[in-house]
Amino acid sequence: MEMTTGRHAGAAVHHTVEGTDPGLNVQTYEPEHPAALPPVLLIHGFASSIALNWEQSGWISALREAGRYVIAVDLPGHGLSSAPEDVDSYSPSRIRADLLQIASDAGARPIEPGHPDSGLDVVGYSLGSRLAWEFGATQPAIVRRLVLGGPSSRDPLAEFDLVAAQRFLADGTPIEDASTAGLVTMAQASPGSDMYALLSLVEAVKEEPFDAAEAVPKQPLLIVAGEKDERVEGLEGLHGLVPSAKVVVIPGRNHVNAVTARAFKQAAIEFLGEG
Amino acid sequence: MAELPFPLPDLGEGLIEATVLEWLVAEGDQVERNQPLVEVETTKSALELPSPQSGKVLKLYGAPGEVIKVGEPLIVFEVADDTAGIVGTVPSEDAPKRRVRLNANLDED
Amino acid sequence: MSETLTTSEAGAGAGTVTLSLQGALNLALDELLAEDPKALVLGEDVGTLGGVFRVTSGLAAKHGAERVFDTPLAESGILGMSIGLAMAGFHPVPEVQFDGFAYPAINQIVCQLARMNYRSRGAVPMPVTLRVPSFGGIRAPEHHGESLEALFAHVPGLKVVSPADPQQGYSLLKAAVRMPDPVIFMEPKSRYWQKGEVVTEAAAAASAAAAASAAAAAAATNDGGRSLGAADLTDAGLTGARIARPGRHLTLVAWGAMVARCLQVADLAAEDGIDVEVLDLRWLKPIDAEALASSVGKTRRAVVVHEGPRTSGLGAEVAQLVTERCFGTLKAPVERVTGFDVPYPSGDLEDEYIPNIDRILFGIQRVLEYKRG
Amino acid sequence: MQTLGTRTTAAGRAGLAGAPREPLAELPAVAPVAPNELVELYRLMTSVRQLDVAAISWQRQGILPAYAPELGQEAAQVGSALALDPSRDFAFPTYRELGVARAFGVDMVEYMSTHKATWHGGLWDAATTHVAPIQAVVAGSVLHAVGWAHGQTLEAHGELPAQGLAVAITYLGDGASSQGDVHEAMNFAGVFKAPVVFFVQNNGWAISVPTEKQVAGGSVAARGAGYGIPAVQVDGNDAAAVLEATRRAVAHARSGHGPAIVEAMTYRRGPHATSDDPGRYRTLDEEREDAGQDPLARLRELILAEGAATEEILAEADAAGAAEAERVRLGVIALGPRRGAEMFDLVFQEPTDELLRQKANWREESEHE
Repeated sequence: MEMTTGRHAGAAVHHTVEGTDPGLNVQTYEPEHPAALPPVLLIHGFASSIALNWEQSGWISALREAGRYVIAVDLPGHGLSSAPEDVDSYSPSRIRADLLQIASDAGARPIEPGHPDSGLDVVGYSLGSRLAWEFGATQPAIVRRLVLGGPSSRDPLAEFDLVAAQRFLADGTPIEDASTAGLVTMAQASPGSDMYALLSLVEAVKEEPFDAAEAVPKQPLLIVAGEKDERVEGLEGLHGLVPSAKVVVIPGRNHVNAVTARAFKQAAIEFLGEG
Repeated sequence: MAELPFPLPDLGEGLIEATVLEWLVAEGDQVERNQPLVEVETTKSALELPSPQSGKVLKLYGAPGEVIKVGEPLIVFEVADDTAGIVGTVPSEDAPKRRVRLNANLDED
Repeated sequence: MSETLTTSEAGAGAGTVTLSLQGALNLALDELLAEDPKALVLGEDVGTLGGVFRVTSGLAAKHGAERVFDTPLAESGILGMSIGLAMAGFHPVPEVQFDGFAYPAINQIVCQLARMNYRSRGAVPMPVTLRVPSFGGIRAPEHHGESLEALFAHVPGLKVVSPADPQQGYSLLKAAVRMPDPVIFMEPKSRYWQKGEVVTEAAAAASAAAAASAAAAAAATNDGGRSLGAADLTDAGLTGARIARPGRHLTLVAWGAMVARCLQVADLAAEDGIDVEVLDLRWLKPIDAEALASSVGKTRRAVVVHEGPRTSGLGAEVAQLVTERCFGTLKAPVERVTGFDVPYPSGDLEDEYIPNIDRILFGIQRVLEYKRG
Repeated sequence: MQTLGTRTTAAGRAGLAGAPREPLAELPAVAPVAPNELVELYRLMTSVRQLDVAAISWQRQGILPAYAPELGQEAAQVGSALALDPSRDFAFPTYRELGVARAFGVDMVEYMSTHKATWHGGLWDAATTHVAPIQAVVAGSVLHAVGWAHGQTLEAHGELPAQGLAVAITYLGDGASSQGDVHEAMNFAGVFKAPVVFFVQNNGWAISVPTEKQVAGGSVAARGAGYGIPAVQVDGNDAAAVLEATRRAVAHARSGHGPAIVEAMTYRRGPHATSDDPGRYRTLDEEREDAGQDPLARLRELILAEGAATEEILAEADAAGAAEAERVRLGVIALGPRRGAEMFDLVFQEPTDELLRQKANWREESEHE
């Protein structure tokens, strides 16, 4: 008699990793009617999570309905992922390495001509867009198409006033820098996020600030942003680096609420559905 | 047929209201359970609300940009009488799934 | 016809209607109220609203707000009032809205309803049918999904029945309400929306009349076949268990919502070459011991499946009845696949608690591979 | 009463079409108790007194295993029961309503059978005597009275019959009034305007617990206001007053105005039951002080003072009561056990096969019938 143990058929994959195991929460979603297209990796923004950025916003169901197999990950210190103590676990380069491992464990394969379901499509939002840009640029063999939502060519986290934030958290001293104050408010409001982990991420990002020109992705690229997104300074900068990129601006939306927009999802699904 | 109002649900974390961003259904539409109804934005995030049930949309409350408080009417459905008003959910009839196989030697019978 | 019956469709077979279990129960109540001027329906929200599961939908409008009426929100009151109405010569069909709310009425059910005939030496019969939406499967809040059959079956003076499908719901409710004794009628709420063909009593009578006139002409060519449900509608056909699916190798004993699950399991077992018989017990008190003996005597193996907790559950009673009658021929001890000895869990854990297909298959496998040692 | 907030009328409908009339602010007046009725009260009460006292001695003599005396409550029980018409009204007693059963015409041997442990509910026919069988859950039958009474409303089909509605009377004590079912019953009765009289014998004691530790607010009748049910409190040791108060309550119910409450303030002069020892919770001095005048002696004085009957007539009534008690004693002694088969036969109208199997097995193994 055949017996299987446990509720879930798939056994957990264990790896020996260098440094701290970041304990990232990965969730995969099977479509009901799979299309012959590669998996889609979703990378959420700062102080967000799979649940907030992708599930509750309707992205997962929209992608599944389009027949896409979805791989989503909570960044370190976010959502259901662990919050390692060492700053290295939060560095963009380390996260990119983890993403590659995660995508490969979840079944993504390098692009192979004649196999339309090979490769990996990547959708990032905000900070996730920066990671997606770099991931695409550094992993041309596996990343097939890229969608960047609410991106910018410079990193707002790089200008984050870490000292002011720490002082604010310690004794409530008001934060002068408006951008820093805004990010701290957002982080505090974010359910499940570990405030000190988020500050570690900021610290790590400051050590590896975003330089879009350093590595430019060669994949087909879609850039989407809300018309009122105050962070999309230099969207033109990214467009300038990839003139072939398609740009969609969602009327009336800002950085927070562009993520749910139908027009965003439709544009992305259509763009990622192209061969 | 019965009318079934669906108020803005408690979105958790002490949120008391939400702003309508965009309706994804229109009055008169037939919707299925879990179909996205509306995009709303709270002070913390933007999200899509899935339909709590299937039925015909009779009335929508709140134009884009308007604020609705938790518990205030958001949408009114017209539903068949045999699904309205219950506590709990109508179970779905999925095809039977198994992982256990039977294995027996019935020869000795 | 009441509102709910708008869900009915032209039946697939002649003389049948397609109804949900809700619709079938509604039709039965409708016909009972029409045929019996002493029949009454009472409970919380059963009147204007038509019940939270719409089983009494439209009945107040059709039969009058005197005969189908809302009561204040008090289960003990509903049962106590029904007892008094029965003493005044009525045939009340009270509803408690959900199984767990039978608990506040336990004193009236156990100490009063069940004993009044006995206490009064038969002078005051209790023709009361208590409808209880029962069992789990709809991810409802606490006390909205429980399995009280063992509790009720243990009480002297009560009869207990649970229908598995629309036809059973229609026919058994009619049989229960016509009885002169108290009946606890446990409706499997997870099956309320499932549709099936129902042979109404009127259709059965018409088909019986047609058969009788045809019989004289075609007596010689009688092939022994019978029309769907017709025999189930006779009084004799409603007092015991029924074979929901015949089989040779093993008997699955179930009632209420578990019958449908056991039928699924029987189909899956057939893929593995195991021919499973499904016995729908229907009456949980009295249990049809002869039907159990007859089925298990043939298959020589039995698994009893129920949602209620295992310890002192009705599965133990079934196992004992089988053992008393089939001990010599049994290939293995009777196996139980049941809920656990835990308070009924929340919706998220419901699927872990209610016997599922694999747990039933495991139970079958344990019986199949049992070796005497 | 202070009402906070805006008062609104509930929009929901009661379940009853053609609802009966509104309750009256006060119970209707009735004719004063006539002299011949005082004598009838006396005849019944002296019978009940002598039966009750005799039953205590029967218990001491081993004829009854136990008995629940009602000494001191004769006026409340007989006075209330006499306000009803046993041919159409229905009484729902507890286990201490000897006086009610006697007034309704229940055979007293059949009544005593419950205390002889012959049959829990008693041997009398509840359907023909209109006295429900005895049951031991206090307040258990209060809801039954409401249901039975609502049945009378339903039978009337929205029209008040010329002779008025048949009325249920349900008996409960200060102890039973703590049960949740009493609240449910009063609420249901108020909602359905059921023709039912809640007759409360507040006898001061629920076994060992005095009323002040039992009834918050001190009065069960006072609760009527909350349910919109008119209520009266009456001296429960004054038989004529009880009869008149209950007649007013019955008149209210009979004329379709719905339920009424009568709270008869009386005193349980005896123990809770023959195995009870009141000395553990009250002194003899307290008993003498609290019990007030014996209701039977009081009625006797009233009858003589009003010239309603002579000493000779009352003496005849006493003698008739003594003779009845003796007849009942002989009947109770002669009362044999029921056939064991009744255990099985009376559970259902239609016994189950399993029960018949158990009966056959019992008969075989016990060699009894």
